[in-house]
Formats: sequence, C-alpha cells, structure tokens
Amino acid sequence: MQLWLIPALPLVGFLVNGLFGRRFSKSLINAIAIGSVALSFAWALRAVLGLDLTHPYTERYFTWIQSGALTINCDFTVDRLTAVMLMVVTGIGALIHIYSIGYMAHEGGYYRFFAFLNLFMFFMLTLVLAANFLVLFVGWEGVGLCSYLLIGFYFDKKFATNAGNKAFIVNRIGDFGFSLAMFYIFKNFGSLDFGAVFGQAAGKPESMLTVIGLLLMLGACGKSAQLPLYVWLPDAMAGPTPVSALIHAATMVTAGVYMTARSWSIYIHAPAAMDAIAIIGIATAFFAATIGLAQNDIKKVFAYSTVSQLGYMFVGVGCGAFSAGIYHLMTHAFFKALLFLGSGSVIHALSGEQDLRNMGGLRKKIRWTFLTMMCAAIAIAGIPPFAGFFSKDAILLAAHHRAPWLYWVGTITAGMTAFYVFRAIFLAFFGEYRGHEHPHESPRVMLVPLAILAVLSAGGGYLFKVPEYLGAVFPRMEIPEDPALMTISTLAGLAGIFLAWLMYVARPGMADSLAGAVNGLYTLVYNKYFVDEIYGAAVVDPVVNGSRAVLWQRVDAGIIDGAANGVGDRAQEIGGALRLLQSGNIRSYAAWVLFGSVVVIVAMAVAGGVR
Amino acid sequence: MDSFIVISVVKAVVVFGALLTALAYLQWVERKVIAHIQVRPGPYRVGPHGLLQPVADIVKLITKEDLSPPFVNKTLYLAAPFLAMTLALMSICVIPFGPAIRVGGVQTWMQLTDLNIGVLFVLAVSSIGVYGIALAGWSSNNKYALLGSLRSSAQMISYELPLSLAIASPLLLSNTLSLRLLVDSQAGGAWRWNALRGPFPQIFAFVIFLIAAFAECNRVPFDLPEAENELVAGFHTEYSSMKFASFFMSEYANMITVSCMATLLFLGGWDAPWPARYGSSLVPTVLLAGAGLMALYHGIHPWRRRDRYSLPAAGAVFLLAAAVFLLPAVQSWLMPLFWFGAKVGSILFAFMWVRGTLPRLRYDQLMGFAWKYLFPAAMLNLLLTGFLVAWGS
Amino acid sequence: MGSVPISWFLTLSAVLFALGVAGFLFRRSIITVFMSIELMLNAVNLSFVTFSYQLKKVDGHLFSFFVMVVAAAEAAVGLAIILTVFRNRKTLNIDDVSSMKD
Amino acid sequence: MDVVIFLIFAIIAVACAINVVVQTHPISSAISLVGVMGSLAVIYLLLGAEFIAAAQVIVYAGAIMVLFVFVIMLLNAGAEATKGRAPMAHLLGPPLLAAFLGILAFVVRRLFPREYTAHFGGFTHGTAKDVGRALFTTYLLPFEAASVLILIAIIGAVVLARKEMD
Repeated sequence: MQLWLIPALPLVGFLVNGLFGRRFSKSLINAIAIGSVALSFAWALRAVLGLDLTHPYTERYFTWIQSGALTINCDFTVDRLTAVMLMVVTGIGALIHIYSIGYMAHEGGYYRFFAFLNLFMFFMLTLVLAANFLVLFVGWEGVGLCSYLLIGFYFDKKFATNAGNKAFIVNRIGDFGFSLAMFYIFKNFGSLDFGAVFGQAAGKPESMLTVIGLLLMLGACGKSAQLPLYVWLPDAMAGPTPVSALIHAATMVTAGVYMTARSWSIYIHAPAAMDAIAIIGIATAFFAATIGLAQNDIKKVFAYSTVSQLGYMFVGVGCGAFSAGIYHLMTHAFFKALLFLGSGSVIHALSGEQDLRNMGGLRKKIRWTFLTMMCAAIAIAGIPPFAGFFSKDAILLAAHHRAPWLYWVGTITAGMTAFYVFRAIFLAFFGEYRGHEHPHESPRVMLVPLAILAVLSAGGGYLFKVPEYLGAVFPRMEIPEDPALMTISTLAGLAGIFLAWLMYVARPGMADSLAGAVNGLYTLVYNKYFVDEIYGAAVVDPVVNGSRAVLWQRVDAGIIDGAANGVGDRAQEIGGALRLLQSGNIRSYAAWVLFGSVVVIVAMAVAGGVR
Repeated sequence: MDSFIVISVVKAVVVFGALLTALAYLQWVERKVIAHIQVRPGPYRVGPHGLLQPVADIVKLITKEDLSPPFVNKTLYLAAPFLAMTLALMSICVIPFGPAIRVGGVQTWMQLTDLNIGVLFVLAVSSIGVYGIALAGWSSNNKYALLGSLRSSAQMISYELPLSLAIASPLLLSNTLSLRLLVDSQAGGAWRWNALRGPFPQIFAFVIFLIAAFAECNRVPFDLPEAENELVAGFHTEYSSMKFASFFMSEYANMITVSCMATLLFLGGWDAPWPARYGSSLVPTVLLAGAGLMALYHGIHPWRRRDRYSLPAAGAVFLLAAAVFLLPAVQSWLMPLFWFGAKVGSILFAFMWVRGTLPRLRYDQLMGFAWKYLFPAAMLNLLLTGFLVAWGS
Repeated sequence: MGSVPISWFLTLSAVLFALGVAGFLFRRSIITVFMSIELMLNAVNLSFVTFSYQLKKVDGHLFSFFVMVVAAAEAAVGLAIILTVFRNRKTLNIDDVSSMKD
Repeated sequence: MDVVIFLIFAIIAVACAINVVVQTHPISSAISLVGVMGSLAVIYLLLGAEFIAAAQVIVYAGAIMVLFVFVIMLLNAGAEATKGRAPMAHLLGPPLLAAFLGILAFVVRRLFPREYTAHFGGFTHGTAKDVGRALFTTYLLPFEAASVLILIAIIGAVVLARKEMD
C-alpha cells in the first residue's frame, strides 16, 4: 500500500518549498504545499478505504537502529484508530492549508510558512503512522519542533519568540517523562514495537505498568497542555491563526490523547494511572474553563477552551472510554479548528484586532464568518444535534459510570464552556461596533474551508460514528444510555448560553457590575490564577539565579575556566622550558629523533620483543 | 657449466667484436650518406671509396696527445667517458639477434643473455646513460660544457617519458617483457608486427619512439647538447683523443641499441616480412646477385682504369655471397641475421637521412615539443591501446 | 653455491640506514642531507625486499615500490624547495636556514 | 657464489655509502649514492626481486638521482663549509649512532638466526607480472593514492620552482 507516501508527500513539499521557495511565485508555492497535502489526504483515504482495518496492517521498511538487544525498525502501521487520526490530520490539514492562502496572503515569509506547515504534516503523520514508540517519538519531537518554529513565526517580535521558547521548554518536561517511559518499557518488555509491548502488557505486574502509565501521562500532559504543563498553550497563540487552528487545536495537542489511547492495553491494567489521567483531565477542564470566562483576547478565549476540551478528552480516556476520547478528539478538531479559523477571519476582517472589547456588531458585516462560527459555538456548547453533543455526552456518560462527581464537575464545566464561547460570540458579533477599523468579509478561499468545517461541526456527530467504528480496537464498555444525564448536560449548555445572552446582549452593564461584586475572584481569574507568576517565582527565578550565582560564578569561572587557564599556564611554562630545545637547527632535531628511536628500540627489546 | 661459460665468452667476443667494427664503419657510412645527400663524394682517399677511413681515424685518435686540462675535477673527468661507453655497450647484452642455432652440436641463442625483464633492463641502462654526459660536462669546469650537459640532462629526462610510454604500448600487445618472447609474439609476417597488427596498430607509438630515440641519442634535430655554433662542442669540449672517441662511439652505440629496440619492439625482430614459402628467403640472394651483376656490368664498361679489376672482383664477392645465402645449412641462421640487420640498418639510415635533412630545434621548442605534444600523444596512444587490449581479451 | 644468511641482508640494511642517519646528522649541505634521506629509504627498501623473500610473499616488493613512488614525489617537491631556498637565500647550508626559530 | 656476489656488492654499497657521508662535494656524494643504488639493485636480483631491481635503477638511479645531479649542477653547488653550528648533533650523534647500530644488529641477530638463508632463485614471485597483479588488486587503492600524490608533487614542484611572474 506504500504507506510511506502519506508522510513523504508533505516532506517533499517541505523540501521543495523550503529549499527553493524563495524564488517561487506564490501560486507555485500554493500548488506545491496544498498539492502535497491533498495528495497525502487522497492516499490516506485510499489506504483507509482500501485496507481491511479490523486488524492492524503493518509495513516494514528498514532497520533503523541495531544495537545489541535493541532493534528499531522503521515500520508504519494502520488500524482503525490510526485511520481516524489520519483522516483528521490530513483532512483538516488540507482545509487549513487552503485557508492559509487567504490568511497569509499579505504576510512576509510566505514560503517559509508553508514549508513549515508541510514539515509539520510530515511529522504529525509519522507520529500517527508509527508502529513503535521510538518512531512515534520522532514524530512527537518533530511536531514540537514545527510548533516552536511556527509559534515563533514572527521572529522579529519578542513575545512570539518567547512564546516559542516557552512551548519548547515546557514540552521538554513532558518529553523527559516520555523518554523515561520508553527506557522503562524497553527494559521490561525488550522491545518498543507496539505489537510486542501491548501483547505482553497483560502479564506484567501492575506496579510496573502504573509507573509506565504515569510517565507516559507526563509526556501526554506536556504535549496536550494538561495541568500543570498547560501554560505554554495560551502563549502559543502568538503564532499565525491557521497555526493555532491546525497545531494548537486540531492535531498536535491531541497527540497526547492519541498516544494514551494507543497505549490503552497498558492503562487498562493500571487503574491508578487511569484515575490520575481522569483527575488531571477534569481538573484541567474545570480550571481552564474558569480562566476562559474572563479573557478579552478572542484567541486566548479559544486557547483556554482548547485546554479545557483536551481535559475532557483526558477524562474520556481516563475513564476507559477510549473511543469516546477519540470521538471528542475528532469533533473537537472540527469545531475548534472552525472557531480558530473563524476568529482568524474576524481578526483578518479587523486588520489584526484581537481584543473582544474593540469588536461588536460584526454579525451583519461579516455574515458568513458569523454563521459558520455560530455552528461551531453551538457544537462546543453541546447542543444536539451538533457534533459536540454526541462526543461530550459519551465522555460524560463514561465519567458518570466511573464516578458521579466527575460527571457533575464535567457538566458544570460544560455550562461554563457554553457561557464563555457565547460570550465571545456575543461580544464580537452582537451589539454596537466598538472598533475603529473598517471590517471587511474575508476572501472566498478562507470562507470555503469555514463552510466545510461548519457542515462537519453540525453534522459530524451523525456522519462519523466513531465509537462504533473503533469498537474493534478498544475493549467494549457496556454503558447504559441515560436520557436524564443527557438532558442535564444539555440544559447546562443551554443555561450557559442564556446567561451569556443575558449578560452581554440583553443587559450589557451586568457583566461589569458582577465583576465588581466578586472583585477578588475576578482579578484572580482575569490574571489566570497568577500561574505564570507562580511558576516564575517557584521555578524560573531559582534556576536562573542559582545558575548565575553557582554555575556561572563558581563552577564556570572558578573550576572550568580555572582548569582551562591552568592548563594553558602550565603548557606555557613547560613550553618555555622545552623552547630551549628548539634551536632551529634541523640537525639537532635529527639528533633528538635518533635519541628517541634508540630509546624506543631499547624499550621494545627490553620489554620482551627479543629474548 | 663449463660449456656455458665457454659459449658465453665466445658469444661475447663475437658480438662485441662485430659491434665495435660496426661502430667504426657506421661512422664511415654516415659520412658517405650525408655526403651523397649533399651531392659530394665523402671520404674517398683512404682505400677504395674511403673504406679504410675508420682505421685511419682510429689510428689518429689513439696517437693524439691525451690532453687533461688543469682545472677539471680529475676523478669524474676521467670516469665520465668510461661510464658513457660502458653504459652504451651494456644494453647489447640482452638484445637478441636471431633465433636459437646449432653450432657444432651446441644449441644456443643468438643473444648474450635473456632476461625476464629485458625491456626494463634496456630502459634502466639507458636511463643511467645520462650520467656520462652530465658528469663530463660538469667535471670539465667549463661553462659551455656545463650548459651542454645541463641541456642534455633535461632533454634526456624529458624524452625518456614519451619513450617509455611508447615502449609500453607494444608491450601490452605482446604481453611480455622478455625481448626474445617479444619477437616470438610477432612471428608470422609483417601484419603480425606490433607496428601494424590489430587491434590497434602501434604505428604512432613507433613514430613517437623514433622521435624520442633521436632525442635520447642527442641526434639532429635534437643535438642541442653539442650545438657547436652555440656551445663550441657541448659537453665534450674539453675532451680529446680516445676520451673524445669514447663519447663518439657511445653515441653510435646508443643509436644501434635504439634501432635494435625499435626493430624488436615494433618490427618483429629477425622475422621475415612474409613467410619463406612465399619466397622471402630469396630476397638477399636476389639483392646481392643484382648488386654483383651491376658491378660486373660496370667492370665491363669502366669509367676509370682501375675499375676494370676492382669492380668485377667486388661483383664476384657479391655473387658468392648471394650463393651462400642459398645454402640450406647456413640459411637457418643467416636469414634471421639478414632481416634483423636490414631492419636495424633501415632505421640507422633514417637517423642519417634526418641528420642530412633537418635543421636543429631551438631549446625551448625542444622541451615544449616533448612535454606538450609527444608526451600527451604517447599517453593517449597508451590509453587507447590499453582500452582496446582490455576490450579484446 | 652457499646461501646468504638473511641476517646479513638486514645488517647491511641497518648499516646503510645508520650511514644515512650519519649523513643527515653531520652534513651541512641541504642537498647532501636530502641524499642521506634517500639513502635511508634505500636501506629500508632492502629490508622490505628481504622480508618479502623470508615470508615468500610479494607484498614487501609493493611496499618498496611505494617507497620509491613517495621518494620520487619527495624529490620533485624537495628539490623545488631547495631551488627556491637557494634563490632567496643564496645559500645551501642547512644551518643558515633556521628562520623558523628567529 | 651467492655469498661472493652478495659480499662484493655489499662491500661496494657500504663503501659508496661511506663515500656519500664523507665526501664534501655534493656531486661526489650523489655519484656514490648512485653506486649504492646500483649495488642494491644487484642484491635485489639476488633476492628474486626482478621488477624492484629494475625499478630501483630506472626510478632511483635514472630519475631521482639524475634530478639531484641536475639541481646540483644548476645551482653550481660547491663544497660545503666545514664549520657548522649544530653542537647537539656532533655531541649526541656518534654515541647514539653507535648504540643504534649495535642494537639493530643485536635485534637482527636474535630474530634471524643463521638457519634463515637466502639464495638466488629461492623466490621467483618478484616478476613484473606478480608485482603488477598485486599492485592492481590488493594494493589498488594505495596505487591510486600514490598516483594522486605524484600529481600533487608535480603541481607543487611546478608552483615552487616557477619564476615569479611580476
């Protein structure tokens, strides 16, 4: 089936655009970048439709690393989980590539942007197709690299490069956990192949599996922006909006969820690790949702919303409802990509304005953007029959099955989600226009992807019955349908929408007075619980100051420099003594050489060469 | 063992006797040839047609005063002509003149000794040959001599490269370094000679070899080391009597060696140009008989009085020789000798012919020609030959 | 027809090598020093050929062949350097060419 | 007879080598060195190294030493000065040299007892064919490297010896 073509096509696009793009016209760059991704999508579609995926289908290419007991093959594998991810990544990726034509039309570094996007596609598809942990890790690190490159796309702006650095460094912590997990897996399983590892998982002691599970979870927390490593994701909005949509909403950040779901056979035997995932997930969901309530930057709102929704996915996989987690992953990819792209369209319309307070009344001016974003907002609020309802409901059902309090917190979070998303919608599209720019509708090349995603957000829940499709992959969980729970969560969503309407459309002053009433709480939430400041004080400052005081002034200046200088000084002294030998006279040199060779021959003779 | 030594000694005496006589008479032949090219009679006084001129020359050179200038480096001054002569004669040791013969029940080769690496031996000896000239010029402590020997050293080093490369290509065809086997590999007629045979006739190598050989022997048009109008007499300005004669003889010995090498490498050695059954064995008889008959005719109609007796006598000798070539007993070894001599003689004649015809080159032209034309041409020829030989095998 | 002990060849090689070293040490003309190096190389070649005989393998011949090649290259470059030195310094005394120190 | 031949040429070689060292005039040294090389060529023949013997004469005596003689003549190098300023060499040299030679002779004696002998015809694989075969199979890479080395040497020599064109 030549699975390697799927990631290789974007790689070719990256190489061509990256190496020669500077001299290409924009249309040629578009053709290469989008063509490669579209072909990749087509090939992936062919693979998914053409293969019988009830069993994993693996292709072996070559032995990558051969070292002692360690054998790493470069293998790609496809099963139904991979198929879902492939479709999401290539499909949404292709749409966002198209959207980017319009969004990036007036930006510098056009070829660079598309080259990086293609490179990202390559790594993401490698990650998804990988048949062992190390190849997955290659993709994992590669998407991290692309994320870094694209967050810092406006590298002449300080905050963008800082955000890129932050994302990179925070992710290192997670990767550290992932690496340890791989070492531990190899030590205990003797292999890193998925098939071999997951096949043996059932027979291994629970404590060991728990350790592996927790370490993998640490990696997933870093990549998927869970507590306490979520801090990089909101900052990552410094990148161009299509990047936010593709990498920081739809695909890369879900890699942690994918990896956790992929490792289900480890987790299923490590209940403690699963509990940890569920708890972290629900905590993140709730925590991020509260922050989202008070943000004024439209992209920040959706960023915290992303963190929150990723928390939902974690709850899903943590409760054993892996298929529900993946289901939500897919629907989230639809509506969150749409929200970001829509907000990008809004920002585009306002020539770069991102603050909600400077918007308003855009409903009539950019009608199509408004309509599509409404679809997404309803979907994320969990109102039936939009896509978000089905997946969120599946997760909440599983959560209730696991522990009722998870369900209740999740439901409250769902209400908050509906509230802040509609708050953003109402602030942006309703009321009077408060800005100064002259808004204009986005070009068709941006609107078509929006429309497609709107259709998917609205009907995706019906169109793609992911849990049933994935039934062959994951262990079946018998959870009875409960109309009451479904109703309650839907009502929570509706309540959130109503509250938002009340506060921002019906009585615009109410929000401010409410904020004044709970001033302390509002300040806390508005400043994101001062998490960045706490991290700064607790981690960053000690490291920086400690490095400066101890590592630099003591270790570096004292020991390392001292050693180097000392060596130099001694060498100079010895050289000064030896300089006397250097008479510049070749014949005396020859005499010394002769002396040396006599010594060597005598030494060899004495040492036993001759008896 | 004893017979081996005796045979070797006999062969050495015969070969060197013949060689030294040939050297002496080669000088006479050259003077005659050049004289006829220049439409004058040449040596004529001593003996009939000056035939005894070489004897007179030898007597003159031996009896001349042996000058030894006071400013020379004695040892090397004396060693140089000796060295030149020795090295010039040494190559003859490995040159085969003909096939195996039986004399008085003893089977032997018409060759002093056969080496597996005969060609390399000749090359080696000729490559040291330059010392004689270089040392002679240097030890004379005379700037003309020094200039002459410097020119000579540079020239001989330069022309040795195309010479070696030109030698290499026929070796590729014959696949041996032994001079005797080299001839064997070319047996069977002119179209089997290395100069003519496929896959790639070595005619170019032959021409390159001859040109380089002219330079190696310091012959016109490459006789810069002894260009008398620039350098008095070049490297042997300070030499006289027999020491001078040694240089002279070594030059002629080198010519003979080189001609022998050309014959062996390119012209099939002692092989007849076509097989005996088509009458190649009659060629010497016909030639000698023709010469004898012509002499008889001129004896009957003499221009001068004394020709009435001398020419018929010469004609009788020629006819006798023609008859001898018809004797089957001697034909087996005389025919190879005849063909070998004929080929060597033709090349020697070419040496003289060129000397009588061409002017001398300028020094920079000489070096430029070697490095810019001869060397690349020889290289190209060798490459092509190697390629075609590899292709064919 | 007595056979020659292998050690004689090697001793000859050693003697020639030592003479080369002596020439290198005690002679002052650059050219003679250079020639002493050639002498040492020749001595080494003799050892190679002798070992080749002793081991009944042709490899020693190859080594001495390569030594010759290197010696030829060395002679070409070395003599060119000597020419240059002489052109610039008007001397061939090796002790006068010690500007690397000063 | 092998012994006689060996002794004759060994003595010539050593005598010429001594002459190389003691002669004050470079050209005398050079001629003596040619003598050494010629005698060594004969000894090579004794050891069955036909090709190397021929190459020794052609390359060493016929090319390298001619080059030396040529340069000596070109520079008109006279006899060298008798006074030098390498006290270290004169101080260290003789005893070290004696020690060096002694040790080498000792080692040779120990490692090669008298039973190891050589005679003419004892080794017949030194022909041009054998050497060539080894050269173009086992030693092909060194051969190519050597050819590159020669090319570099040619260019280097030309660059060094060229007259300044300014």
